Amino acid sequence: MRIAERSSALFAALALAAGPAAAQSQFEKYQKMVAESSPVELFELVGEDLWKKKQGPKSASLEQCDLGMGSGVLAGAYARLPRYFEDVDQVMDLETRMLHCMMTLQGRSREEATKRLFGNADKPSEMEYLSAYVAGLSRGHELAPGQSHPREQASYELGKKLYFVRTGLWDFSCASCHGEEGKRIRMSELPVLYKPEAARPLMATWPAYRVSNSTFKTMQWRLNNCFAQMRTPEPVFGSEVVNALNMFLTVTAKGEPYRGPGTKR
Amino acid sequence: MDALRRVTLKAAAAAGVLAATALHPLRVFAAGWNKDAFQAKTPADALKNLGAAAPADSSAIVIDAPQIAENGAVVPIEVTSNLPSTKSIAVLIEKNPFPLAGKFEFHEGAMPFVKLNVKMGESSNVRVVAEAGGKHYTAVKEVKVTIGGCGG
Amino acid sequence: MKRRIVLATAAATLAACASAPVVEHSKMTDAELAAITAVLKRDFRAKGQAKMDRLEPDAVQRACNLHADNPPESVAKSLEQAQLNTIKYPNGSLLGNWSSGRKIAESGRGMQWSEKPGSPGGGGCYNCHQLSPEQTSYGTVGPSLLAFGKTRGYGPDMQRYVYGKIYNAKAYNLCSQMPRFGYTASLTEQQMKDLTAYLLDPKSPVNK
Amino acid sequence: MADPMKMRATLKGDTAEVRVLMNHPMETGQRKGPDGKVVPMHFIQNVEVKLNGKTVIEGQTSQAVSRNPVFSFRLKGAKAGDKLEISWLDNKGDKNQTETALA
Repeated sequence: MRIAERSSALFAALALAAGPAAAQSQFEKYQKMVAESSPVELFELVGEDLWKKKQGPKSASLEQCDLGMGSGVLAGAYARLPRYFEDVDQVMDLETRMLHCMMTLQGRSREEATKRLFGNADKPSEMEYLSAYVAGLSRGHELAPGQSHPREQASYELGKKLYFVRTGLWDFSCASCHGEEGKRIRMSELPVLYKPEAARPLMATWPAYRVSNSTFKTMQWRLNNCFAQMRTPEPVFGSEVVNALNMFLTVTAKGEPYRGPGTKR
Repeated sequence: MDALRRVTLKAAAAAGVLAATALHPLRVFAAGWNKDAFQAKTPADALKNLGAAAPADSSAIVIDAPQIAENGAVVPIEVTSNLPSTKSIAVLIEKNPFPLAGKFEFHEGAMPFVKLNVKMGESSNVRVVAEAGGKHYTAVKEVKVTIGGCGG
Repeated sequence: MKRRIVLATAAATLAACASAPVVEHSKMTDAELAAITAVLKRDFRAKGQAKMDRLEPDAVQRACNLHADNPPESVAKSLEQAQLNTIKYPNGSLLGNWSSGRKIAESGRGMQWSEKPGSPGGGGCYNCHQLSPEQTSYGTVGPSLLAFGKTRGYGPDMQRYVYGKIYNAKAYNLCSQMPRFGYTASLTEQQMKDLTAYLLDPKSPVNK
Repeated sequence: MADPMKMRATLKGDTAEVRVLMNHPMETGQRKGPDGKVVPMHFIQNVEVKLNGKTVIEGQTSQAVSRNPVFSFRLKGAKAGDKLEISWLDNKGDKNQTETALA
């Protein structure tokens, strides 16, 4: 079916049938085909090996890592993050929690474990592989980040403010680009991420294999790279700011069945 | 990943064990690699080297590809030939520096179908050439490659 | 406005279990902005050329944040005048080379923590604007600038406006989403002249 | 760790839809690495699909195939329990293979 030939009635019918989450896009077919023939599973496979690999001074694997549903429970765990963890009195997203497990279970130093968080196509990072594996085990689970604890609510509120605050050398906020319906950067459509209909399909498919990098990218990377584009200094990995933005986006997307790791431009 | 095995011939070659193929029944890739066709710089040259210099247009070849690609690094292309007894399918990206992207031969038990991801340097026609009944047939589909993102 | 809030609240209450709360870009108090700034400063680190002073809100960022990008007329006017005063016009012609300008308009690089200080950056103009008909991959965050000079004129006043707008967009529209390329030294004088030519040289493809 | 490769085959009636994922850089020889030097060409040239030991598809590929290649093929007359093997060979002589039984 040619996009240009679609009647608006058909457009509307499709949009209704697929629910509000499926915004129509000229790249819809491209995105669908790319997702269908994605190498993303390769990253899940390596991630599984790394999850089970004994590492660090304690020569331990991450298999006993508690991602919020109990030690070693992975099914659906990603879909319930970020959430509050009593043992550290902190809201954590997947990557922040995995770093915590590397330090506690494996006895690794923060410095060593964060040395190379973001990889590249030639050498993806451990965190990227692990994120692919753990996120993949939440496929089919509805996004349900923690919202009951006051710290979780505070994290959401902070994220919401951060989304709109203009900062950095070029005066941008998240909303500078992701603030108005129907806008594009170059030919990329910009989802208005404080609205559920836009946040849902997006958060259901991150982390993701990113075609333009030819490798797997995590949610912390996504936010880190947005700040790079905003010309700010660099956000600290696992910091409250990054977790709060992740919390804000995930709460906005809540209820959407997770279907990642996805594949992106 | 238990079923996964990786055989590296490089090491064997470096050690001077050039008879590796004799020790190992590695002549599995009987088709070889059509160097002349793959190194051709124009679609016409590539077709000539494929022995398909003047293919006839055919609507029995179905190319499914996005009209617009958000990134040229990955452009998914799906090809089905409905020509009876299709022997092979070749995919050419006409504007790429080396147009021929792949050629697939189908033996008994395989359907004349292939889906692959290709790189496209710019907007281009995707040309498919199928061989059936000793003749060559062709179909074309245009894919527009765009620039996306902040480019920083 | 009141009605809208009531409706939004009702919707949020009804759908509380299933969907996310309704979010709006709202105004901020001084204390809230101070708290957010403190959190940013705590959670970010200077890296490469991206120093921590980039997180310090100046008068423009402050006004736009406090008023959700919609400051009262009086505030906007006086701050716009102050921004106008920051613009340094070069001596002589404001028109550089449109062909160099095209490359600058295409490039989205520059001023990031990963980039070498002083490495040539771009204006990223195509990220948000349509300019020349020959470039079909253009963004739509900003208005189309197609045939800019042809439709608006090529005269000295227009040249001054374009150069000034690139130098400091906030002088003309306080909470514009466009960066202040000259004010932040993100583009050089020559680069801004080249961009001005890209928009205002009759020979530029923008005006074809 | 060995480079991963994965095959997924689904049987619908007597047609098997086969998807194979390969880990490979597919270097074009035109890209510059972080050191500024051109990364040499490195790409898969041959892909072969075997059903119960018999070659059914022989593919020849160029550097234009995307990094981490994914191919889909269709086999007819296949049945549960059939053995499917896929292998590749690149221009440097590296090779890899994976196999699965149709289910």
